[in-house]
Amino acid sequence: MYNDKIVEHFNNPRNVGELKDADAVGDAGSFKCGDTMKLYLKLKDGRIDDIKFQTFGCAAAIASSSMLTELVKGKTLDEALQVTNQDVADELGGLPPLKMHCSNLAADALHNAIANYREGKQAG
Amino acid sequence: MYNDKIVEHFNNPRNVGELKDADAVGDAGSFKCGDTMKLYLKLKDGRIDDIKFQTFGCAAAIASSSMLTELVKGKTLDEALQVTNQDVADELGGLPPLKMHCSNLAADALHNAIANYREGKQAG
Amino acid sequence: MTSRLIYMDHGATTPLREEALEAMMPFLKGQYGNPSSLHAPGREVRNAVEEAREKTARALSAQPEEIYFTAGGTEANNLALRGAAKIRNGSGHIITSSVEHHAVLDVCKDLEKEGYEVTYVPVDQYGKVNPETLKNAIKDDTFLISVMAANNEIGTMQPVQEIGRLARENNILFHTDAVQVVGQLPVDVQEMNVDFLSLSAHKFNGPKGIGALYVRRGIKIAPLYQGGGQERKLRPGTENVPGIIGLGRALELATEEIPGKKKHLESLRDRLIKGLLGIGDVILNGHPDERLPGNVNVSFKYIEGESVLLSLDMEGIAASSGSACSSGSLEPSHVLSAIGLEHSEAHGSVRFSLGRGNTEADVETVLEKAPPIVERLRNMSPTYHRSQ
Amino acid sequence: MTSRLIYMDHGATTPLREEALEAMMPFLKGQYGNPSSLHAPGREVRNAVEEAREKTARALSAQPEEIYFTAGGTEANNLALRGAAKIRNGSGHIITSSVEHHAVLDVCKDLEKEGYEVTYVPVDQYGKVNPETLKNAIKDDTFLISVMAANNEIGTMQPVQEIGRLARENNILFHTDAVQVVGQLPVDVQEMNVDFLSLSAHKFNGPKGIGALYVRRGIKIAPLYQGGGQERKLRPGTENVPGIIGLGRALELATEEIPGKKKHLESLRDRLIKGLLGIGDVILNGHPDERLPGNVNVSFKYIEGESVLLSLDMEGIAASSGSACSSGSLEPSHVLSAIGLEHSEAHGSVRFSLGRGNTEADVETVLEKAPPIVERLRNMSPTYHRSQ
Ligand SMILES: Cc1ncc(COP(=O)(O)O)c(C=O)c1O
Ligand SMILES: Cc1ncc(COP(=O)(O)O)c(C=O)c1O
Repeated sequence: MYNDKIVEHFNNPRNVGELKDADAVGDAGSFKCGDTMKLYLKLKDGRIDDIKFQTFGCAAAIASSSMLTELVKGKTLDEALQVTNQDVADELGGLPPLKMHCSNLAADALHNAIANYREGKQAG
Repeated sequence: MYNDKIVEHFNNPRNVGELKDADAVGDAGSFKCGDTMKLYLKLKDGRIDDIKFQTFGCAAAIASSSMLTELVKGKTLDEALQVTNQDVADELGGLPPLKMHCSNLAADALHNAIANYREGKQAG
Repeated sequence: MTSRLIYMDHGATTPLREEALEAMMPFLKGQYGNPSSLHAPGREVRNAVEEAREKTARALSAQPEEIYFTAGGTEANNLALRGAAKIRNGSGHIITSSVEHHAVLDVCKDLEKEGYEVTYVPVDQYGKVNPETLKNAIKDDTFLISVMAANNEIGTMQPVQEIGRLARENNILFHTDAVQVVGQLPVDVQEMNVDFLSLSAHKFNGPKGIGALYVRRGIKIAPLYQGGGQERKLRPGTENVPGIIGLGRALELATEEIPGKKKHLESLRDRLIKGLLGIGDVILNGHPDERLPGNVNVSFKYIEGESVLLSLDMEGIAASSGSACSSGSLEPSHVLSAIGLEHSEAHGSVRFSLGRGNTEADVETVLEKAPPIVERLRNMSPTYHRSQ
Repeated sequence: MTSRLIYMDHGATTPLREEALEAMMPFLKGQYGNPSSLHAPGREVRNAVEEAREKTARALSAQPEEIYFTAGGTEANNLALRGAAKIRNGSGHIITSSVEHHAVLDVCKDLEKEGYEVTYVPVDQYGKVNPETLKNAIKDDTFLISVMAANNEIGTMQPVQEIGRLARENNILFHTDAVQVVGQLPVDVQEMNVDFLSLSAHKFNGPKGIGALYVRRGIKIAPLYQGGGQERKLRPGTENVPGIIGLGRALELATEEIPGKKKHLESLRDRLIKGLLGIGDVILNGHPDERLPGNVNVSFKYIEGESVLLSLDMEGIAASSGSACSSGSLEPSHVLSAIGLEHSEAHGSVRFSLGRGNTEADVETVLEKAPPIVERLRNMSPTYHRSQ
């Protein structure tokens, strides 16, 4: 059902955890399917210098979270905002159709974090 | 489906054929299931001295015809009239439920032959 | 069954072929997972099921997602007819033929009780539907035509392609019961213009208890029943995995073998027909040429089919009959009535259905054993004597 | 499936046992006749089918003529419910529970659309129906009650006997979906006061694709579909002979083995429950005692079931989950919702269903592998951290 890349990201997710001194924090949750994700960004020179996530969700959600963090690390916020759910899924080599919604979480959390940051909200 | 006795009577039916000089002839037919039977009686001293049948029908019909001729041979007409369809079936060791109607043919043909005889009809 | 058995009842069912059983065995042993399960034992079974679906689709020139596995031909027919009817909510008109299998005919009768209107178009003396007659039966609210690809009793092939074209031109769904044809003759759902097609594995040396319905992509029908959502909700229930695997393998092989098998069976069939007609007072039922490669159906005049069957059986020959007495009903087969046989002729019908494994020697044995049986029974028959 | 597989998904399906396969083999090979055929190859198969029917009846304290073979539990449930409803012609009231399998629940929903009225009685926190509640739901036109014998997800047993008595007192038909119970615990249709009972062979080490419906003698229901008249017209279609034979043999053996198996599984179950609860922040779903001998269902708080499953799978442990993500739907299982679990708890549910072949060593392995998996996933979870 899941390809090797997804399984690998599920087993060894990149950038798991919290950033105590995050510059931006974003949340996303699918009330219906129950998955939730929290994303922490540390910025430097306008770029994402460090990023961490926490996810409650299925393997697809966890792997998508992991992949997103890899995709946006080092990008500017504007560049990061270009990354779509589809990009995440594509980079993972495709998700099962029924699991596509699980990949939405990651980009949603990123957008939320950036919006929070731009609205001047601080982490915490 | 059929027991050995029925199969034996089907394979070696007793008293098959015609009696050219019959004293009584009877017919029976199930219009619906299509079986037909013809029964020939030769009487002597008020008893059935010889009996023959012809049957178009399934194995149950043929075996029932054969068994009936055995059951009534040597009997007076009144005695013969006592023989029922159930008797024929019982003597054959039982017929499959769906085949019970096939045994009716035999006793019906006998009744018809005796009635014809008593009404003074001659064979032919 | 002893080795001397001559099995000529392939229209009723066929032996499971070894290659199909071999394909099934792993799924009767170690690979027992539920294909709906997430874990490895489930996933590997899911892959095998989907492979079987692909094989099935390929044999019909269909797409895998157009194949729904059922418990057999009966369920496939019911699913197509009832499924297409149910979404119409109790009204509309259906056209079928008077020689369909009970798994279509009796469904139509039941649908009539539920409020649908059904026209049963007659057939000619060979059992063939005339497309013109069918065309004239079309009404404004006709939503479904169901005509079998070939008849199970008398083997007559129907002009399915033409009927399909008619249906399409009139925007009517078209179902064909191809249970007797799949695996025997080439089947192409595109060429046939069908929207639904039923098949049953045990008719082409696959396992019993498994069949499939082809449903053209985009056509919506209601399921017969509800459950865990398997087969994209159209046919729920834990999959009969070994059955599905066996069906796929048997169909793959049968399809490959069609050209050779067809020729072989037709030659046996024609020899058998010729020999049986030679007995005298024997009628061939069904079409002289446009019939299933393995189907021989004759009426032995003046005698009754079941008694012929039983006598053949004692000689180790397995055949079947449309006689009322062999089916346990009082009426002879509706098919034999529909082609206009008299009651007594219908009662004398015997079907020899040839299949994989039958040989010329089998046919010769039948032709040797049948005449004395017929003679013996005729000598017992009141009608035979009367007519001499 | 490698040899190291620890299969704890017997609630989904079970391996076919060797003795059942052995019994089936002749019918997958030489004995291929159609049981409806008159000839010897057909008759010998008919005898075997009827013997299997007798075995099935005996296991339920029923009569052979009360057993109808179907393609599985799903079809059996549908046949009972739809069959009882159909003869009522679209009106009347049905009572069922909120924790039924989809093969009952979704049938009821569909019957609602067809005009029947349905009451779904709630369950308590353990998943149990209260007979009093059910009694209060009875109306003048209630004609059918359907309550499962035990739940497939959380294992909770229902007070079937009491419900049966209630139904009988009120002249209401009573169906029980006993798919999870037959072969696991003693079943006696007389004691249970049931009119219909569904079973499925692949849940008790029989073959997939075959099940049966018990219908109390004298009770009339309509068939789901029409065809050649098999199973006394209630379930037409050429019989799945190997399946039927395998069902009969597997059920005969399972029934004999119940006492020993029950004790064994209960002890494994209780050990597994205790060990899992020891991980901390783990909830037992279902009833503490009145549950299926092999059923363990827990929710691991703060994490999601599918990710647990997949991690277990990589360790060679096969289990299942009521999580939405594992079923491909968006909603978690209706059963977990019905017993009042919060969304997040329902999402964290995992079912280990023990069966024949599971050992103490299996349980110990699970108890060794599960805690680090749970810990790893919790360490990734935003909710876990928040709640510390
Ligand atoms: C033409 C036709 N349709 C349908 C069926 C029913 O198939 P099954 O018995 O496999 O359900 C058969 C065979 O019995 C058949 O010959
Ligand atoms: C309680 C219950 N009822 C019905 C079914 C359906 O049985 P089957 O999948 O064999 O049709 C199942 C199993 O899936 C079940 O657990």
